Amino acid sequence: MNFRISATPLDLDALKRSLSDVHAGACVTFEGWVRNHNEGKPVLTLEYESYAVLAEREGERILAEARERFPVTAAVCIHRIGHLALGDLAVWAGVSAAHRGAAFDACRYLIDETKARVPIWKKEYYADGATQWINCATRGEFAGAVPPA
Amino acid sequence: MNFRISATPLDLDALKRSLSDVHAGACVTFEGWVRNHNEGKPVLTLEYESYAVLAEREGERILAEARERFPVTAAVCIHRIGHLALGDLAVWAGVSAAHRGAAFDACRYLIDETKARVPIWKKEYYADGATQWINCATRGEFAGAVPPA
Amino acid sequence: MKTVHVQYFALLREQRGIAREDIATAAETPAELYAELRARHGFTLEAGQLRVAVGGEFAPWTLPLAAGADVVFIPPVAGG
Amino acid sequence: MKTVHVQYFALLREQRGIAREDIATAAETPAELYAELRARHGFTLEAGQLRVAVGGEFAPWTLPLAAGADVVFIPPVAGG
Repeated sequence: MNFRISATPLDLDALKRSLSDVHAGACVTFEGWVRNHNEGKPVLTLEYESYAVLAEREGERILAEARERFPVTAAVCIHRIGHLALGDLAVWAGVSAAHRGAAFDACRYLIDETKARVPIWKKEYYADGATQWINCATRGEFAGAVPPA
Repeated sequence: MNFRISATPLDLDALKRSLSDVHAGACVTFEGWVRNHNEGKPVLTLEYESYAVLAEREGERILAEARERFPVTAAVCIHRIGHLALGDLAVWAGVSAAHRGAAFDACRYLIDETKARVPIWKKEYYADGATQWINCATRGEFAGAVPPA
Repeated sequence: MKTVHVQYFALLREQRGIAREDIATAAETPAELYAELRARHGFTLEAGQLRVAVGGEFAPWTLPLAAGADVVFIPPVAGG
Repeated sequence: MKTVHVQYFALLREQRGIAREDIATAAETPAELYAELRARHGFTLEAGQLRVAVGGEFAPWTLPLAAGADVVFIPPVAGG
């Protein structure tokens, strides 16, 4: 499986090696890091939760779409779940390709679609003691959400 | 110096750490790898050469431009010189930023401008014994080349 | 009446207080089921903010609900 | 006549057979200097394919050449 939900820290060297290919001249990686603020509020720590079985299915579809749209050699995406601290790696997406344009475009596609479509939820813990499930306070965050009939 | 010409293999962990920042939520890296073909010809090995003093000056200008154009936290680019084998890392560019859009755009800018403007030359050694300095057989490869008056 | 298996995640899990439960219901679709559960548990999320999965796959809100179905209501996602 | 210091890289270095030399020349600009060196050494690259650097910085082809200047002709680059 090239899209995975992981409850443990990622082995970046192994992930990078999985993209290696003598046909590939370009490798683009994206890392999402836990940062110390979100929309102006100081963040102390994060919690990610996932509906893993569907997340991995939807993630594999996203990878397949990326491979269809862009001439890539390999594509991998892994998302952490659990409690994460500032600076921790939350998500890693990597693409190798013969040429850099496809590698950049496919990597961007992976992370954009993962954020929009994959059932992963993020709870932020703030310095003032408050918490928030991100995107749950507002409507319409869902690409492709269909209101009930 | 955040743009360097290196005659020795790169320490990717150290480079990545140099991008770390609690304000950064996104990190995009580009790696250029020696691949086994170029325009249909099988490549065995490569040689990179640089006019290092000007390369590093022009590279620092590119980094400054990227920081001006995109809201990034840190940006670094290192290019290898010397003989490289298939799969070797030829160039590494990394950008961290609060948000992923700026990180992708700035990283792409770094590598595009580095390829177009920095005095680095590549000689390919082919399976049939031939060699070629890339881009020297054709005119007009230079962004900004001004013909002599 | 039939029994369906519901799993809750994230905000829905916290508002319900448990991660899964079996529900005896007359609901014929996920839309009817969510309306019923929302009324019972006071979920703050409107159905329009959710997607629904049945049997581990995204499903239309109007899918006929079979007895024994595994149903998951999916709050707005926020990976990355 | 003045003396300038020329460094060669890549294809120019190979065609010249050495990496640097001091040139006694009457050339008043890099453009004139490259024309002179190209005629002498048979460089295949036309000036229009090159850029020129003087004193470690890109320079116009029409810059007046001072005695002792460090001049580098820059073949088409190919990093990455």
